[in-house]
Amino acid sequence: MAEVKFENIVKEFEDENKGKVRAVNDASFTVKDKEFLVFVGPSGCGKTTSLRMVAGLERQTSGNVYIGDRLVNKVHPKDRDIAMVFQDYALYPHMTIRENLGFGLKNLKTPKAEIDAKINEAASILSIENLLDRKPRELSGGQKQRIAVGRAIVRNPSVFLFDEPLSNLDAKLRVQMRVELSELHKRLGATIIYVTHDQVEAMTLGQRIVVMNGGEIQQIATPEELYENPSNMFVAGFIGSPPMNFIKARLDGNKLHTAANTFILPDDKVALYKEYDGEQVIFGIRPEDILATKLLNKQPENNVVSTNLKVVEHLGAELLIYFDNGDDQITGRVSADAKLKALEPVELYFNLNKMQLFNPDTQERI
Amino acid sequence: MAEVKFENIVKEFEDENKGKVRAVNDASFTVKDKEFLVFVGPSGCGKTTSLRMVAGLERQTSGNVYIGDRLVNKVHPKDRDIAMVFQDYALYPHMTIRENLGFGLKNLKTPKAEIDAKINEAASILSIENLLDRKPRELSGGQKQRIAVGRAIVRNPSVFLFDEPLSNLDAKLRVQMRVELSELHKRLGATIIYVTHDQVEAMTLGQRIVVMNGGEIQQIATPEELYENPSNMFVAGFIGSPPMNFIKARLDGNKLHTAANTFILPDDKVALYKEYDGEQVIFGIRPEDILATKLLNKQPENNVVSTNLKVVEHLGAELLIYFDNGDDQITGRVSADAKLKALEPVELYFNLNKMQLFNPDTQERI
Amino acid sequence: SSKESGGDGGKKKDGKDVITVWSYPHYQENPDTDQKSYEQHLVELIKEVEADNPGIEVKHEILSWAEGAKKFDVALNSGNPPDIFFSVMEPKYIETGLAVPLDDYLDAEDLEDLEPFAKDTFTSDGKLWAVSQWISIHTWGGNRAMMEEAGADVDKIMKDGWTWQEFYDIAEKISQTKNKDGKKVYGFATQGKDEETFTHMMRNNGVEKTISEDGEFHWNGDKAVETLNFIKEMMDKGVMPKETAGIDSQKVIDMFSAEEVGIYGRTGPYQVRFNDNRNAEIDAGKVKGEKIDFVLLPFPHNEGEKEVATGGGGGMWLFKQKNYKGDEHTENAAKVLKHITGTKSSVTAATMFIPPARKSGQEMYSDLLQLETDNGQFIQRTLDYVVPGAILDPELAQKSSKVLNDGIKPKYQGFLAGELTPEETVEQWTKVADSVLK
Amino acid sequence: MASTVEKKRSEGSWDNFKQFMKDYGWCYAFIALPFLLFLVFTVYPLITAFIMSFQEYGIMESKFIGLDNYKYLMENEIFWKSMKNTAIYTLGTVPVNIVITLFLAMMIFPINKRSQTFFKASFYLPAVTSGITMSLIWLWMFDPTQSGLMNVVLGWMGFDQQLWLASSKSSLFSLMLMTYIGGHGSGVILYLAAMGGIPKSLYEAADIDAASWWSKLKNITWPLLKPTTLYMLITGIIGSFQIFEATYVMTQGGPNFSTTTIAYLIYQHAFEYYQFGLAAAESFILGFVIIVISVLQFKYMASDVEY
Amino acid sequence: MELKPATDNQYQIKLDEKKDLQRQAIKKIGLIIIYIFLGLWAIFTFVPLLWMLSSSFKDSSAITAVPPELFPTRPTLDAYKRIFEVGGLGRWFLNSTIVAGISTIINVFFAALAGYAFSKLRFPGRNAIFWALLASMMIPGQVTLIPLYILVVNTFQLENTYIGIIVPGMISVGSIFLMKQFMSSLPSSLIDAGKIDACSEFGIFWKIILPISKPGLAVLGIFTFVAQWNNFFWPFLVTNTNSMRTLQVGLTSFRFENMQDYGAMMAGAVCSAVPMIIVFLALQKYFLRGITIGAVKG
Ligand SMILES: Nc1ncnc2c1ncn2[C@@H]1O[C@H](COP(=O)(O)OP(=O)(O)OP(=O)(O)O)[C@@H](O)[C@H]1O
Ligand SMILES: Nc1ncnc2c1ncn2[C@@H]1O[C@H](COP(=O)(O)OP(=O)(O)OP(=O)(O)O)[C@@H](O)[C@H]1O
Ligand SMILES: [Mg+2]
Ligand SMILES: [Mg+2]
Repeated sequence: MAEVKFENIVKEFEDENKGKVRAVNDASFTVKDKEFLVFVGPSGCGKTTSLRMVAGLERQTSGNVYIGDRLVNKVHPKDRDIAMVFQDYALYPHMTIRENLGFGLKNLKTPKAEIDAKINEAASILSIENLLDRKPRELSGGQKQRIAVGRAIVRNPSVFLFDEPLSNLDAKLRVQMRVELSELHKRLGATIIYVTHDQVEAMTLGQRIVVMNGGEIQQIATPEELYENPSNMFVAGFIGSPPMNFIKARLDGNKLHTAANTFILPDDKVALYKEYDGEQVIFGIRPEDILATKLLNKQPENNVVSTNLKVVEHLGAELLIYFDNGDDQITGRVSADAKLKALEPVELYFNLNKMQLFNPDTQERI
Repeated sequence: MAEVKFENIVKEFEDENKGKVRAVNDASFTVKDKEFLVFVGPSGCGKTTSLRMVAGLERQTSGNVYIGDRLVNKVHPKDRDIAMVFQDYALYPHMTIRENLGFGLKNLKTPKAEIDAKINEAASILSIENLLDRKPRELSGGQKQRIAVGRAIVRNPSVFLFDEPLSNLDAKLRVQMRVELSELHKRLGATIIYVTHDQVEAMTLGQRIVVMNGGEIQQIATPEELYENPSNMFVAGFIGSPPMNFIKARLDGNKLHTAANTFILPDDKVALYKEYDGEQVIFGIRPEDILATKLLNKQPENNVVSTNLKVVEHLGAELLIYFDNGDDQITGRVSADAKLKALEPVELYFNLNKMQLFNPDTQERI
Repeated sequence: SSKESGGDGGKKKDGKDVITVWSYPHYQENPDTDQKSYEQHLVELIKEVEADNPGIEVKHEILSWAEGAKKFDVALNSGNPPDIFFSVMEPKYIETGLAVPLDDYLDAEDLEDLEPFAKDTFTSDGKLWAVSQWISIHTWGGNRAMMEEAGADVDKIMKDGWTWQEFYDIAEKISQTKNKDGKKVYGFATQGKDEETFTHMMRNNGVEKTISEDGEFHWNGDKAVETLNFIKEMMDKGVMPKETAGIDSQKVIDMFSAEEVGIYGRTGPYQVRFNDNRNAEIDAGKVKGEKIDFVLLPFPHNEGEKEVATGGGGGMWLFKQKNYKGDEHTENAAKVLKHITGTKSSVTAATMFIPPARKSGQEMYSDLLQLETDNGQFIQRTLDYVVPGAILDPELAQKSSKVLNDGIKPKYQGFLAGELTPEETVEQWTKVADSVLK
Repeated sequence: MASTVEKKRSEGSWDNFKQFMKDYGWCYAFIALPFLLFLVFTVYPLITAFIMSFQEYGIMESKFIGLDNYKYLMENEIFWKSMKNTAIYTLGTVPVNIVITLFLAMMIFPINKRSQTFFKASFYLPAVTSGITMSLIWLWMFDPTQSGLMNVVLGWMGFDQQLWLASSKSSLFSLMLMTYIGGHGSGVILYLAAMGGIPKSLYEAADIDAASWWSKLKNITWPLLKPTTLYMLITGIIGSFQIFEATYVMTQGGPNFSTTTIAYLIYQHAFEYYQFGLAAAESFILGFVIIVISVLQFKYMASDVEY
Repeated sequence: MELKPATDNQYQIKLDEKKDLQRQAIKKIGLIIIYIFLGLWAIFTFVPLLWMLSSSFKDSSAITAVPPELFPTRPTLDAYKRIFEVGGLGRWFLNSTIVAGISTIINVFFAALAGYAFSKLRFPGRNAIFWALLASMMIPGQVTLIPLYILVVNTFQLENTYIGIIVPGMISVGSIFLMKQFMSSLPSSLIDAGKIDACSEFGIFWKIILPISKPGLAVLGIFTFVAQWNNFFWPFLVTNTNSMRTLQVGLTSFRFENMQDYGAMMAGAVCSAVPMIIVFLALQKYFLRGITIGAVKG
């Protein structure tokens, strides 16, 4: 049983200049046994710090951490049955890669043969067989990172902690590693806590995702839930790439007035939002819900905006389009088949079925 | 004028154990004035090394480097009018962030007031105003990286060199930075050479992209070109995420036999490939060209495959689906509206209009 | 391992009372002349005393000259001095309360046998603090050939002494010459590290004591200025090196050996033996250089003043420890001390060509002492009128050494370096003396 | 969970202690043995000496005299003179030698390995010779006659012969000169080791930042060497303030007190006059001065440099 | 992709090449100057030692020759013979090796241990303890000599034993300070990695910190060895038999009251320098390695 639980965790750092810096503020969550939990959040929001508290490398200022049923507040990292991949690799510079990988096992008095077997297995998973006899300083950035992942894999603990393990890998290897990690997770039945800032990683790997900001947990949910029902503007803006568009608007019956346009709400939404009738709101719509009318089989009756595109970016199969709506810049993501060009006029359909509204003051979802 | 030109560049390292290591092999290319050129390639392929040769930090073993009209083989980095963001940040550990940012300008004897103005400007672009008086070791990984970018921005040189500048940033900041870099590029009219392993960055930022592998340039082209006409399997597999599916197949008139299915080629393709009739080929198809038939308005007549999905991953607006075709695992990327589930049977339409064929021996595109 | 000695001597081992002796390596073994080392001589005496007293075991240690005294200082101030220690007169030892006066332990015979000078040297407060081993006469030394070339009657000088003027004339003549390397020769050289030579000259200018027993300072007047002026003139005229301030005694001997100096101070009878050995080595071709006919010279005296020879001597002291080990132990130690300073021990002095403190010893080793030579006769003559340096009660001695260290020595060095005139020098050190002695 | 909270509350101070030991015990274990030795062989003698400084020390018994020793020193001209000499010596040697050392290390750093070894060894060699031997050799070099080596060298350069140690005008400087010429070996080695630890990429970043040779030295090398410099400053100051051997062997404080350092004075009081109380008082005054200076150094120089 | 043969372009290339040549030249000249300067400086520092070396081969008359001979005109091994004839040279060497070797090992080990604790571990009282240690360094040793002597000789009865010689020098605050300074720039994340890798606290020190501190340890090792080897006064105080003397103590027997055997002293100094030079050469290869490079990024 390797459930991990945070209970009202607060972590403050002493900063020489600024006094106390609160890196994590009253965080509570539970990582279920064998769950793959992903932490995302902007840089400096406290992801690494949280992970380090699970590992026992940092002691929380207050609150409790449990691993399994055990209160581990005061348990040494080595007794927590965890393995960790560090954001800055932290490879032992004086050991060869083989020794780096085997170091943990050696400390645990694993028989030599078993260590070798595990190293070879990890090496083949990560395709680093040919690097085993080098020293860390002879490797490129990506190679080092793979070793760091390998060091955790060979340990086979009940909780894995990953701090942005793939951020320096190339796309191909990343996909491959992602699949490997996914399989590893299934095969080992280990609990995994995974810090990343990569959308795709978070969405594909995480069974649940914790979104943090400024030391506070914003939302904990499955990827779909997070995507479809973000609890506030921060989450909505953070999850999804390109991020959700936010447009200042006013609700007026079944109409939504923005600076430049008026949209007609679908009936279910009208019902949903009727309490807020007449109020200022923030209208949120995801780029993929903005469609080029020319690709639609059936031309929509309303919610079509005519505009000039400012910028068009090619993403292979898709285009990212940028245009203005009053003061707000809006991003859309349309199929490359639309063959849109910058500075050309275009008609865009806003699909409001998946729209969201937010309270402009609290930023909470309505 | 800040064109950058590589002419038959070879770079060899002396490795203590392995003798000569050829990191870059006979690379030639030109970065046009004001162009935004992106280098992509797997870890260890020589991207950083190439960039360092432009910077003058590494001297090529043979070949010429030009910046502008100037042969800079023998020009000192500081006289090349470049700025660089290092992969490992290389922040000065003992200086505050403000000092880190201002160091280059101070060396150039820029007046104090101007330095301050530039620092403040860069700080606000990167939203690091509140970090200015800290030391690097007090920052999170992503924060450090932003500082490294800031250091280049304040310098305002005619050529910018970025070595994976965004790899540690969170998605939101990344998009923001991407736009900033894009605008910076336009605003400053600077030539930019940018190393990344991020698909999206490469495709959105690069006016042209250089794909490297094992020290050799595989292809230089615009993002669209690269995506649509990869010159070989390596490029095809490397560009696009998830990568293109490669399926062993045999060409037979207008038919393409794979282990499990037979596909009918569109007419233009039949004409294109007629020389190869009857030969073994590699059939390449991108995940987004595999569509769920249930979402199609018009049901296709052929090229439909019925299969059971092995894995389905949610990516918000899309699903990644994995299934087997003979020995080959195939990945598809379909709209989330299709609501596909793992282990359920499904009908998938292979849109062969954008298919590619490759020579199994040379791996070149046919 | 033997943990007994020095500090914690007196521990019973095999029921024996262990007595520790610390001394210095006065001379080394010389295989060419079959000369034994000092340590070998000492060990012989120790063996004898152990044989006579089965209850006593003697441990000895030969300290190095360089730092031996400091080691003793540490041991003494830790309350753990060795039972027997070789030293010159040091009133500060007496003040610690650990030095044991010897009057009660010596027989009348012994006291009778010791030269009066030797007793005086170690008498303070009316008690005898050490049994002197020898009478170390301070003299000057000269190169007979060079002096005679300058017209000096060396034999007469050795017999009757000479005046400052006579000395100055000879020295000046010598300083006009050059040696065989073509280098300038000095008539006189002496070390400038301390005021020793000046002391000797003051004693021969009618001022016998720097500070008298009643605590009065005597180097405050014209006599001191006159003496300084005499030295100054020698330096000004190039009779004596003007760099004297920076010359140490080793350098003086080196210059003398290289025939760059005709007369130098100070030396002593031991130098005769060194010189003989050196000449022998030159003969044997082991050492390159000129043989020198070395003569001991009396200090010159100022016209109208009495000639005063200065001397001192080292002897064996008896100490008790802070955690007193009992009268029996002290008695045993005294027994050992008596034996190792007995008549036979005079071999030490004689080997070094120094007159032993015991009359019986002088007789026993007369052949070693070569009293018939010119230098030997000079020594015998000098023994008759040599006086010890000032002996003061311990408290005054303490002050005296303060006057010396804080006033006289530094000012004298300043004078030699040409930074102070004779008048200033005397004025300044008098000020220091007054403040210390007030 | 509730029970844990409960338990926590009921924990006695013994349990607190147990937890404290669990958390930090090994930290103390790491310094325990060194610290124990330190207590016995340094602190205990120091305390004894500190007590002595309020006594008129005698072997059989010591007399408490309060602050008399300190008072005496405050009024003693020679004590102040020696303080001044020591201060001049320290100011004249420590910074100069650190600069020389840094300079030498910087010159050695870029050359090839084999030459590096040669020069490191050459500069370090004087350090392997004992202080006494070195002092004797220098005494010979400072021979004030025309045959002294330093005078011969001055002669070549057309200068007048000097008295060196024999003149109160030049004696302290001569002692300082000795340290300028020899004795940088250890510092050079320390600096080289520290330089080896500075990441190369910082210099590359600086190259691109258009930093000149001087700017790199001033803004990167120098600040990143701070931990080493601080060490050398502190130990250098301690060493200089406690300079003894050279004066003892070469000048005995002379001429005319021009080289009387505080440590030599301490020696004199202790071993020539057996005034151990006075010597202890001097030591503690000296120690206090060094501590004050060191605290200031730490304040202005301490900067953790972690790459 | 061909070259534009614009004249100013050619000119620029020439200029750049010239500048590069200049830079290379400056580098080369700089290097030459460096070599010359270092060479001269080495000679400077060498003169005293050269004199020591050459004096050890001189006979007594040549040593005191005026003017001094820098190189002996009639080299002789007499001085060496003399010091070898005096009993105990071998024994002194052995004693010195034992004393310096053991003190060095203990000293370096303790210093590394404490230096690590003071630089990388956080515990209550850390700074206070460190300052207490440091402050003790600032009181000159002369005053603690007597109490220390009483302690070692009177109380612990360690006179004339190896332990007695070694014990006061077993820890040195200076060494701890040096190690603390050195270790403060090691990356802390390696310690974290060690913790995760189930390494005990001591294991982290032993298997991670010590190996990557090799340059610092080597430097401290050589410093300590030399200091202990040259240590004269304390061994002189606490030994009292020839068989327990260390080399430095033994060699003082060549200094006599009214005359010094310079040749023997210098020969002794030369002999005593040899082991230190060997230790130096053995350890120096560790000095320069920036061993942590490649451990972490950023
Ligand atoms: N040792 C420290 N002392 C002071 N402040 C610290 C320390 N470590 C982290 N912080 C601060 O705590 C906050 C959280 O840091 P943390 O490393 O957890 O961020 P993160 O979410 O991992 O960011 P990134 O994605 O950039 O790695 C940041 O503001 C950081 O500056
Ligand atoms: N100084 C060096 N000595 C020896 N080999 C080196 C050196 N620097 C780089 N290499 C080798 O050259 C090759 C190219 O390295 P480079 O750093 O350019 O890779 P990269 O494309 O930037 O990889 P990554 O994406 O992992 O940063 C690698 O195989 C690397 O091991
Ligand atoms: Mg982080
Ligand atoms: Mg790279």
